[in-house]
Amino acid sequence: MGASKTITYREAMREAIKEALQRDDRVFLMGEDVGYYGGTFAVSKGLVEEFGEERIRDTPLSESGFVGAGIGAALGGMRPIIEVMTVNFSMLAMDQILNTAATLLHMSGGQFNVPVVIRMATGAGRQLGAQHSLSLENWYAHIPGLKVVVPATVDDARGMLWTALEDPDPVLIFEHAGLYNREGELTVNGNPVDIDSARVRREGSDITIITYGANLFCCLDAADELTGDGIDAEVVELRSLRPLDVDTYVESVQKTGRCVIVDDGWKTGGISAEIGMTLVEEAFFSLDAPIARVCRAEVPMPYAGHMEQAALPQVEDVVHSARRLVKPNG
Amino acid sequence: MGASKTITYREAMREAIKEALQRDDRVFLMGEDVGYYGGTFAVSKGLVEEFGEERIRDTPLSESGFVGAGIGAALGGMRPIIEVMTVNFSMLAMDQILNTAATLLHMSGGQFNVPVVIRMATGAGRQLGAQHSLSLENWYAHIPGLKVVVPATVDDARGMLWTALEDPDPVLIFEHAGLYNREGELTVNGNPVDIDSARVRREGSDITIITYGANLFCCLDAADELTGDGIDAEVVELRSLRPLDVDTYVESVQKTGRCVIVDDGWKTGGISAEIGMTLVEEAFFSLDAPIARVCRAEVPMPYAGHMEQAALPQVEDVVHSARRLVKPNG
Amino acid sequence: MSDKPEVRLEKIDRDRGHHLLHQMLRIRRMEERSADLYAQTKIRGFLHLYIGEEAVAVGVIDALRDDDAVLGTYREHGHALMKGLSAKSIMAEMFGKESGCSRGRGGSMHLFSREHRFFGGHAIVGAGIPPTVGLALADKMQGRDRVTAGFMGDGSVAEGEFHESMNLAALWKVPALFCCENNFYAMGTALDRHQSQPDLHLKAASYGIPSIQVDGMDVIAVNHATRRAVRAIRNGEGPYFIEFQTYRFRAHSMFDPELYRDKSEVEKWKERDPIDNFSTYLRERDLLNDQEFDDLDQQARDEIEEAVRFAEEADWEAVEDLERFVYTEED
Amino acid sequence: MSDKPEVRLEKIDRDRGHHLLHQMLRIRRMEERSADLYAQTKIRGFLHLYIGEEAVAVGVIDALRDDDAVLGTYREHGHALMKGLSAKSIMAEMFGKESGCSRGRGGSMHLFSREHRFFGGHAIVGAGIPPTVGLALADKMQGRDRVTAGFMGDGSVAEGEFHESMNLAALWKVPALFCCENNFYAMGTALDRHQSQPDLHLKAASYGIPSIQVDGMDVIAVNHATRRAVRAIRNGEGPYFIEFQTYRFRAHSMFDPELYRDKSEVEKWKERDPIDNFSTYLRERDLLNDQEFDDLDQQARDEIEEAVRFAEEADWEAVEDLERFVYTEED
Ligand SMILES: Cc1ncc(C[n+]2csc(CCOP(=O)(O)OP(=O)(O)O)c2C)c(N)n1
Ligand SMILES: Cc1ncc(C[n+]2csc(CCOP(=O)(O)OP(=O)(O)O)c2C)c(N)n1
Ligand SMILES: [Mg+2]
Ligand SMILES: [Mg+2]
Repeated sequence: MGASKTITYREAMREAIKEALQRDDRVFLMGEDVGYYGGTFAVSKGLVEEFGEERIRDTPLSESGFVGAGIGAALGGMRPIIEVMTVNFSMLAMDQILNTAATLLHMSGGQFNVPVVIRMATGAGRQLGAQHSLSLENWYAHIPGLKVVVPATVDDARGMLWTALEDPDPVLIFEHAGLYNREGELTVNGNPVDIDSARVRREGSDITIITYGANLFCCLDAADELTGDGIDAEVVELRSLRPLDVDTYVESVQKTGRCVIVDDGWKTGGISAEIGMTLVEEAFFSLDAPIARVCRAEVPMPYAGHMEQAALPQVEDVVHSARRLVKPNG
Repeated sequence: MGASKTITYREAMREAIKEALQRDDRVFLMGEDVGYYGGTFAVSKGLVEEFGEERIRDTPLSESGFVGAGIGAALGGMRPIIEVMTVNFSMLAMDQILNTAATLLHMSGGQFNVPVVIRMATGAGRQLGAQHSLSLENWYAHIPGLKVVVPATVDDARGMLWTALEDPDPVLIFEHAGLYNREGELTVNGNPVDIDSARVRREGSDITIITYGANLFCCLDAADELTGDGIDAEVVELRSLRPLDVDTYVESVQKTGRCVIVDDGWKTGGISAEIGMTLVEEAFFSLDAPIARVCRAEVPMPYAGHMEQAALPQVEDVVHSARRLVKPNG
Repeated sequence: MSDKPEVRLEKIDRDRGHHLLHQMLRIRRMEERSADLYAQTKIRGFLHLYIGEEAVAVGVIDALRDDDAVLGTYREHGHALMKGLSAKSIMAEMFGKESGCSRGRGGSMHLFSREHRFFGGHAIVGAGIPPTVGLALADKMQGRDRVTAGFMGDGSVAEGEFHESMNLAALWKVPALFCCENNFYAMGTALDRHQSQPDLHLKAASYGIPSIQVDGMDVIAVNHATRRAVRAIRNGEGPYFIEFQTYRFRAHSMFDPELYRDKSEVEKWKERDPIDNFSTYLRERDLLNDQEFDDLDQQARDEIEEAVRFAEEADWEAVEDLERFVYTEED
Repeated sequence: MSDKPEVRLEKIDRDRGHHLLHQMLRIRRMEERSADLYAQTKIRGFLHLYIGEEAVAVGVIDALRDDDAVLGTYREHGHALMKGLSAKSIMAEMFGKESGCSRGRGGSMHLFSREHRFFGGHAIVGAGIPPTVGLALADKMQGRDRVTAGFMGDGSVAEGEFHESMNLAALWKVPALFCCENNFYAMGTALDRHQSQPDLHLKAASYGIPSIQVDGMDVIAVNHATRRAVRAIRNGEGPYFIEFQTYRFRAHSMFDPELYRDKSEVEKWKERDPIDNFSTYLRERDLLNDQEFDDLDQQARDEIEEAVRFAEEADWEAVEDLERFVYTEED
């Protein structure tokens, strides 16, 4: 590990984009208000002044149109970074992502790969109501042909874009909107990082907590709190939702025998079900207890703050879940 | 049980629509080519001649537009049956279904319910390639605010539409395209049927096979074949994917101790994961073996027939899976 | 910014003048107060203010009947107030309280009222347009002479749903009034950078929909044009489209640092403030004096203050109710 | 069905006339043979024939350079053949064989060839249009003078993506040629029942894109109009839109019972068969005689028969390869 500097997630992402633009002529950023507005989350602030309108390309409100145009540009030899402001609006571009970006290589018998990177903000917690609070990265993780990454740390925010741009196939990057202001230690002169492995972010022996994105920090807090109960929790951060690094979390659960999965999306049919199911398939005989899920309540997200917080996974929910599994009669 | 008659799934659906139009002035059918073409799958053949252009309303190719218009018409007191030709094209209407139909009641604090019925064909098996072979009913089953039904029998094809139209909230009906030509025994003068319970379609004691839609018939065949191995399989048909009738299949698995889930969609993040996970949550201590999934291979669907068949769940796959669970060393 | 539209002024008497002015003042004061309350973190989430655009909602909705329907965007406080929702119910909603018009579930972007046929509050740009067509279709199919008015921003014209909806509306000749609030920006993107044809009314015209461009800073012009449109629609002539040229004086939302436009541009538009201009117009005709203006304004301020008090004192919904209203409750 | 477009005939000599006629015959014979093979269940899935519309693909693609790109719909056999894909590779694809142009993974609706810059084969109506814009954008950004030609049906004009794409193309002035094959039906829905404005070229014009309507049954008219458009595009003038009025003589797909149109309408259009008409045109100018026609036709038939034999004898891909080509294989 070299030197490091304190930086926000937003700044790390901006540095990543900036470096990509400097490194490779074929890279450009496109999306709604990435230019003169500076990006809805201020990620691209200042970039249009530095790189010009062609490479920091403001688009009209046309999600399907500009995502499809980005796919075409990738086919034509460019390396677009397409910013779909938030996952909520990406529903409008779903057809292009699913039926074009993810299938072209296969349908063409291996001839046309689509090297696009699609970034979007995801998640709830800012009282934006039902239409602006979705977490649907699990849907994208369902699609063969895509890779889906969920950077939680500043090193990953900076490093994953790099790797994603070098990937010949479509990579989707989900940035939890609650992370942009969060500070972390960035490795100076960092390198690209892998985009297909999970990380054990805290070692422990009694139970495994599996999570990703902004919930990593909630789970680390929960693990700290659990030490008060004498429970030593291991925290696995997925980093990538497709592919899922099943080996890493299976290994952890084989060690601990217990597992809580924490995820920002709705429970029924969410990514946590997939993780649980792979554990049943691969670690069934190591399980000492049922697997628990801590997810979003099954409601469109309400606006009122207390209701929203009640609908989202909280540190206490994780702690309670873990306790119940480790000490069912405690 | 009263008298019955032999009828195709297509005809049963047509009768259901016809009866709905006769029963209730507010009902109308809208979608691409439902009128003069007679419906892509000939479901609505003859209806425009009988009911006229207003009530059998051909739409332009505008999935988001006409699904949204159907939502508006429902808010305005009508009872539209919206036909989105196939689930593949419904991606273009995803935003209206997810962000409007499913959320309006909640966002309005209970004021505006949306009584629409949205029908679409789903599934693969007809060599239509990657863009026309999706099975994404699991995505819709992930959305709070929707109900998602998957009729497999002619009685359900006929009866579920009725119940769906009486429901105050959005109901999605997925019709596996491979079923339209299939014949079955329709109960004459049948009533509406419930749209939220699963059915045990074959009783058995050794293993539970859980499935839905066209795969019901594949699983019944597999169960027959398994008797040759002395394995007595129970087959549970879900009928509804949201809500999932967890109690019914949990009870079955508590009895058999073993389970194979068969589903037409991609495995990773599919509905089978959810079913498996609920079993872990509710029947963990009854499980004598890991749960197995038999799903679509994780590829965009190839055109060539032999490749497509290899990608889809087959009777043999179900049989092998079941055998391995019941007789792991056999 | 536009050719001066044809504005045939109807005879405005004192009462009517005061009424329209008062409506604009109510909206203005509500929006100003909301900005404060946002700074105090009483209102959270996104807040999109309508200051500068009041003449549009007031002029349009004044031309509608009570039983006509209205759909708005996330910038819809003014429309809701004008459609008859009380300031109390709106303010309580923005506070997230149970007595809010959407029970605190919607917030600023999702105001609703069944009683007033106010169908939201849509925050996916363009997504309110297809339901507008559908509501109008329902009236047509059921033989009612109601009109459905759907508001949309200039930005939404770039969305595919706008176009799908125009085509459907024209094909089916539904009684819909499309009200495009062209404030020359979609967030930070100027009109001519997001539309290859910035004369937006021409877009609807290309579907064969009667379509005009109107000065959205002039409440009388707005009202007059809308009355004409509504008459045609109720006459069974099918949909109608009006592009209202207007301007937002404030940032897009409370997060917007407004890097993309010059202060001088904003100042120029402020010279056309719809409230100032209409006041002047009334004064010049001796239909308004200072005292009257102050009274109307004070009334508006009082109403809003009372609404704020109401919202402040209102109850939070019980957390136990979280999972209600996902499906209709049977009674 | 349309005003006779301005058709300035270029000088056609014998070679050129024969060349264009031959291309149309190759497509016609391939399509006819495909219909048989479908009946024999050698070709499966959906099959959408181009019979009647040959003049469009031939006239347009003849006006392009080899390094220009083409995108088609699911009715793209003719375009693929004309862009240089061999009949063998197309036929093998429709049989689902490994030596097919998409390795048997695509089928009739998804023909592809990197070598020929033929980018599919798109079966979601309208979904090929945004990538058309993007391919053209890439050329523009990289300073290349290539053109990207995207084909689409009349039905796609109702899809939102069409409109989003026109706006993007016009704003960014990309070197794209939009070729709308208006065959007056989207499946069974007649043009005037799915478009409130059936003069489709006016739709693109409303974005400020140069846009014309051309007789798509006249290969010379098509070719001439395209050459003019391509010249403008290569000149840096931005996108161009051509509506080709044409007609499909066969059903929409092999499943279609054609309940929605009269036989007499089909017969009337058949009088304008692009092959017959062009043959007559050449004969009248002494540029073609019976023997020559028969030779060209026989050549076409032979080529197709050879392609069928090739497809028949070709190998199936190994089932073990099923999971290949989901992600790029590193080499
Ligand atoms: C589909 C979609 N894309 C993006 C956004 C984010 N967004 C919210 S408002 C807005 C600009 C809309 O501009 P306009 O339609 O002109 O309305 P205005 O805000 O000017 O009233 C954008 C991009 C959104 N809400 N929905
Ligand atoms: C988005 C989408 N909706 C529906 C379909 C089903 N469909 C296939 S072709 C077609 C009609 C298209 O008509 P047009 O664009 O005029 O092309 P043509 O078939 O006449 O060449 C329809 C509705 C589809 N493939 N994609
Ligand atoms: Mg605007
Ligand atoms: Mg057509």
